[in-house]
Amino acid sequence: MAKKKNRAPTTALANAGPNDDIGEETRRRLYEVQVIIREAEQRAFDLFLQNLVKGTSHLSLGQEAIAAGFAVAMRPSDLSFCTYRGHAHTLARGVPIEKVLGELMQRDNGLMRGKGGSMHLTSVEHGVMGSYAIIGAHLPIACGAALRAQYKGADDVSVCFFGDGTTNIGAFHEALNFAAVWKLPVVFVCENNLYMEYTPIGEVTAVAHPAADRASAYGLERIVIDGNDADAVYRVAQTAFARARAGEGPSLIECLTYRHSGHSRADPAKYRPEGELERWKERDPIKIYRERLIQFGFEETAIAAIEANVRRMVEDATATCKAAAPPAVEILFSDVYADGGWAWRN
Amino acid sequence: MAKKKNRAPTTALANAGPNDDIGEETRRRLYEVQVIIREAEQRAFDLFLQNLVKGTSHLSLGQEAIAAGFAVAMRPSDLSFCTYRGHAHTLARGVPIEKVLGELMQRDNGLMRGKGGSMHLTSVEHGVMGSYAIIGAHLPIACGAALRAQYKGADDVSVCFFGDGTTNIGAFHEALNFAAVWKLPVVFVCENNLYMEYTPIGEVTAVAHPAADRASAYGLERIVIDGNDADAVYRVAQTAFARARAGEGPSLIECLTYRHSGHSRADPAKYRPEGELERWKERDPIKIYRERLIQFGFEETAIAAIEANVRRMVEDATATCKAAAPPAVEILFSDVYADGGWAWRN
Amino acid sequence: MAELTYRDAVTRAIAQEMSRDPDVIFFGEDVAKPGGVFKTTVGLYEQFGPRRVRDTPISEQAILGAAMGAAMTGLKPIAEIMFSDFFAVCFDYIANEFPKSRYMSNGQLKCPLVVRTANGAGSRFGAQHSQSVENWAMMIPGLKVVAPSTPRDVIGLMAAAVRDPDPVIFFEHKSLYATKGEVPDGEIVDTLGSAKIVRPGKDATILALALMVPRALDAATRLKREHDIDCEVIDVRSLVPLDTRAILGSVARTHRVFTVEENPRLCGWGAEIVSIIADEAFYDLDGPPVRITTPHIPLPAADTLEDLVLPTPDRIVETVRRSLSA
Amino acid sequence: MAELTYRDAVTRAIAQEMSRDPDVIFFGEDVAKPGGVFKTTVGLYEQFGPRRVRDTPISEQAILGAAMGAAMTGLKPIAEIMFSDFFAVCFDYIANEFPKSRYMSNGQLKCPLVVRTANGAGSRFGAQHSQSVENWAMMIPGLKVVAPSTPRDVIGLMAAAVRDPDPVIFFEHKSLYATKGEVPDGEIVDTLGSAKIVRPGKDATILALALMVPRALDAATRLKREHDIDCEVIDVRSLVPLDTRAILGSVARTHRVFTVEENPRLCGWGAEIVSIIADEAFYDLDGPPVRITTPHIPLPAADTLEDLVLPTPDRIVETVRRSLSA
Ligand SMILES: Cc1ncc(C[n+]2csc(CCOP(=O)(O)OP(=O)(O)O)c2C)c(N)n1
Ligand SMILES: Cc1ncc(C[n+]2csc(CCOP(=O)(O)OP(=O)(O)O)c2C)c(N)n1
Ligand SMILES: [Mg+2]
Ligand SMILES: [Mg+2]
Repeated sequence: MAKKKNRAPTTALANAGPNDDIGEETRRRLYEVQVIIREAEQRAFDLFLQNLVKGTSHLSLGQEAIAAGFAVAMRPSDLSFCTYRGHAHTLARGVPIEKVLGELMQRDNGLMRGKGGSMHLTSVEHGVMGSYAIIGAHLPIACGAALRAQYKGADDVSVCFFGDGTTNIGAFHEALNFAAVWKLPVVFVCENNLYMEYTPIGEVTAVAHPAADRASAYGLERIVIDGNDADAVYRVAQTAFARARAGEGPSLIECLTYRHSGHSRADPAKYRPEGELERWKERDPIKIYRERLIQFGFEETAIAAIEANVRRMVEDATATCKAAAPPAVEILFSDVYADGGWAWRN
Repeated sequence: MAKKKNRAPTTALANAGPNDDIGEETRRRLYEVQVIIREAEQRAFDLFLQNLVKGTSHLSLGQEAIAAGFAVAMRPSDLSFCTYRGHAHTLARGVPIEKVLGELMQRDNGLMRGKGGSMHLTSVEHGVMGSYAIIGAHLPIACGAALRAQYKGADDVSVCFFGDGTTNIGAFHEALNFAAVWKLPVVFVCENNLYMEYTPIGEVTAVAHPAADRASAYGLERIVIDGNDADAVYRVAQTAFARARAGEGPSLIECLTYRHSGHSRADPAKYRPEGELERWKERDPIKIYRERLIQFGFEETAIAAIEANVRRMVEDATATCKAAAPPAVEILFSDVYADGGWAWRN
Repeated sequence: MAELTYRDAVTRAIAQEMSRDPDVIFFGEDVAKPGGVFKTTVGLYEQFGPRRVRDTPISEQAILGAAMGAAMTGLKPIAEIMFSDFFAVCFDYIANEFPKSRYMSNGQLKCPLVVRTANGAGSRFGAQHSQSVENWAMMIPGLKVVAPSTPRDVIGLMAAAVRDPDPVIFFEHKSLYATKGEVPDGEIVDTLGSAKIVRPGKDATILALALMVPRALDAATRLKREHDIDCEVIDVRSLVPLDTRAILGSVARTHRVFTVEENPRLCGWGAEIVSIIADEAFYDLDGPPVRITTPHIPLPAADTLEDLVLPTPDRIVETVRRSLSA
Repeated sequence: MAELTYRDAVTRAIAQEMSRDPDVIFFGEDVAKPGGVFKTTVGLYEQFGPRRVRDTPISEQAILGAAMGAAMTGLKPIAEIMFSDFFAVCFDYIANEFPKSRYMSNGQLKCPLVVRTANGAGSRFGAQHSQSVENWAMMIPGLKVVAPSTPRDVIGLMAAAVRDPDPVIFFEHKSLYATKGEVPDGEIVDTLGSAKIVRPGKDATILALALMVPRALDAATRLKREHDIDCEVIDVRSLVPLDTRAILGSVARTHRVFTVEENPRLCGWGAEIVSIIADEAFYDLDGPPVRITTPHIPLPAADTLEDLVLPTPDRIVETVRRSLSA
């Protein structure tokens, strides 16, 4: 099974003008998805301050380009496997904002009617096969979905998102080797935002690039990209998906990024060195992409229309969620087993 | 914590004549230890055929040079962490043959009086800190012993032996990263005998060298050696121990070898390709080392004396074990807790 | 009708289900070409080919995680964990993933898979390869848990497990692999959640599972012959769903109950069942419900010691006799 | 005497033991510089320095394995597993390594360590971050298992755990971190294995643990006031060693017993204790022993749903009242 290749770091293609490989409609969508994530997450944060978001929640503010780039490159039949920091990836697949906010607010209109909570967003109809809150657990699960695709001769790809800190847990290693040995159509996406919870990833990792520097341990190409550039993400996704669909096996992609907020709602992120956040905010993916659109000839008014539309969607969703009831009490005991119930005895 | 080094495969030094870096007395000992392992293990196999070895047992026939090379390079204060295939490493540290055979025969004179069995050989007074039967479990444990050495300012090294198949389990990955990040004085020794139980390692591993091709994932040097040459093993051990004692952190060493017998007593090893065993038997570590001794000017009679002495030791040990009683019944309930007993209630 | 070993029944059971349903796949360590370290899957690789029967790396988390991902998306995987003790290296899937995904997703996700494993003592393998860990699965809400004691039940319950839409943990007993039993020809399909009265009796109920079933039967025979105590023996078979109806019904008739379990004492299935009986059938009981278990210690390797710890027919006879005459 | 939160008691307990014994070290994820995600270890890094208080990678197996290796060779490590649910990713150490090494080595190896973890529900975190898993530890022979309910007990039991020569699993309750209690000045050292009668009573015994203790006390007050039922409430505190003497003694006085536990129903500590009572105190009982538990389902995230599943004072009152008047 072992194989060797000449490896070189992948770099994003230089932008090649309005008629480049990405094209106008896709760019519009990439921007829109990023704005949806940004606005919905910022709203989630506001709702938390109003004590309307219960439990915990983990925002992707600053990391939007990754969820957007992959989702836009995916086909509807492709599958997403997310983490507790999965609002972004869920929204990016087209799940209605109100369903996501409803779940964060633990209302009956939520994606899982409040039974799963913010860490477990799932929308099978949109290909979001769950968000997993135990670090590393979903990497092997994504392998299994990919095994099914391979077995059935289906050409869908399983895309698995996780953080830099996740590369140090055992399941990461097992999944990568397993996927490589069986050449599974799975794409592992490491969002390196420089921190696990509150600890800088460099303090607990033996290599500089927690994912990319491990790729060769599984016979995979070393790939590091700018995770704040949605075009770069979109392109690397396309390449990886094509590989997967062609039966060439898994990819491991490290996307460099930064989260603008704390790890979770409880975290003021005081552990950051002075100036770090500010520096990264200059590389805000949405700012970058807005400039890109202008550069590619989009009208300011067209861009503003996208933004206004998203804001309206978020307003509407918020209103709907605020008006929504708490979960129906009956669902407490439903869906433990496939018969719809929870009976463990007769 | 990340660091980069220029890496080149380590190769054994060419033999440099009788006054080379290893020297006569060490060579004598390296040979003797290999012969002890060989003779004791072959005896274990004979006793199994006579139905006197109970439970399972996993022999290292053909892999003796690794246990011998490391043990001879170790100081008495250094610690060994072995697997179920740990008779060799236990004997190599000087544990009496009768204690090992006694445990395999589940007699009262065994190392653990039959409570642990062949897979759990432990002799703390010889620095054998246990043999572990859950794949991968002891790699993190060896890290902990090394952490204690580092914390206490002691200069002992923890040496952890495991197989090629073990490199695919999560604990391997966690331990390697952990040891590298904290620069622990631990040496990880992968005995690549080409098979996990009955499955060729290449069929289930994404890289050609299951340990060495992963070293860079932990910022470590890539090391592959001929595991059937006790001199090469001894030299690589010395280098790794010096590094560890100097505070330079862990090493990961892949030793190429082959087991002459099946995986365990139940295994006739029919899965081997024709001729493979025969080819490896030509590279029998004991045969190689005997020739080496001759080449270095040892007298045939001196070599024969070592061999005869070992055979006598094995005979004596066998007689002692056959005469030994089964474990005393009282020990059944002893040493669950530190107070010597097992009381979980008052 | 044919006589079959419990070991061969495992093979036949898997083959029966793989022949029936092309979505059933099977993987684990050394299960395909080598046919399994307990030789329970010999010939499946040859019969169903490398696509459906696969050898994996030593990666229990990957094995169970992959089984879950495949189950979630349309296959019916059977995954082998070589020894049940190794559940400890992949316990996240058993405790946190399989059993919770349907509930957390409000019914969107499914997880129809079977994890089969070799459970139990008697092989002189020592503390890390001999455990009975049925309770590790029983204690987790959302799983189903079975443990057959006969070749026939191996086939019937495996078929039921594979066809079940929920995750099923299937405990085979190492020390039963070589035992034989009559098995009808043709397809066998049982149902999960039904206990079996394997010996009717009126003086006391003995509840047993897996290897403890033949021992309980042995004890019952001797209790009758030597002490004229007529015990009903129930093979619990399925811990989840639990056939409390059969169990409580029997206790209502016999008024005394004994559980015989191999796992160490604390928080075993015996504790659960005794607690149910003590609560719901308190007034049916003529004397204390008694658990006969392995003592709460790690298992010793030595044959002479191991033979002392598991419940034996002797110990069952003695316990029942003394308790009934107290 | 000072009033202290349960959270601050954790910090003080660790500091007390680290000050006393230079061989005590402490590590886990985000525990050092960040002071822990529950802020239970704030200041320890500053006080004891980077050699003794360390942040680890997200590698629970490495954390527990390293704790074991260090313990085996002379240190007294305290390891944190952030949420007890994560025991599932490092369960091999808890189930197969810590508790068996001394026995398997016939007493040669020691394992004096403490694993502390945040257990229990109430934070609306959902099914994978809210579990009560005391029984996962209690069921394993060779461990010791404690779960304090007050700040004072946090310190006393932590000191006892650190000084104990065996592996101790120390369950802190997330929903108790913010609660306060009086704590004496100076060193506090308790003993493992002793339950505490926190409210004497004569009509029934209520056994509770951790968060369920204040709820049981609440219920007892109401049962007395509203129904003139006088309950004895026992804080079990230590599941292993288990103070069966205190428990059986109480049942011998009250003749009725109720367990109140947070973990899902099957094979919990309640089942174990009820089985012991049903067997050994059968003739003391005037009515069925009853378990009050979380139902056997995964935990929902939504506040309104989560509040319905854990045993509440209401549910305890209702259950006891109805059972006693049956
Ligand atoms: C097995 C396990 N260990 C620890 C945690 C607690 N935890 C939740 S998120 C997190 C940090 C993850 O870091 P990273 O993978 O970089 O993802 P990020 O949160 O930065 O997106 C930790 C330690 C967990 N959920 N599961
Ligand atoms: C966690 C776990 N999984 C599986 C096993 C069963 N098992 C015992 S030895 C072995 C093969 C190990 O192969 P390798 O690491 O190459 O060591 P070798 O036996 O060749 O020395 C396996 C799979 C185990 N003991 N523990
Ligand atoms: Mg991160
Ligand atoms: Mg091997």
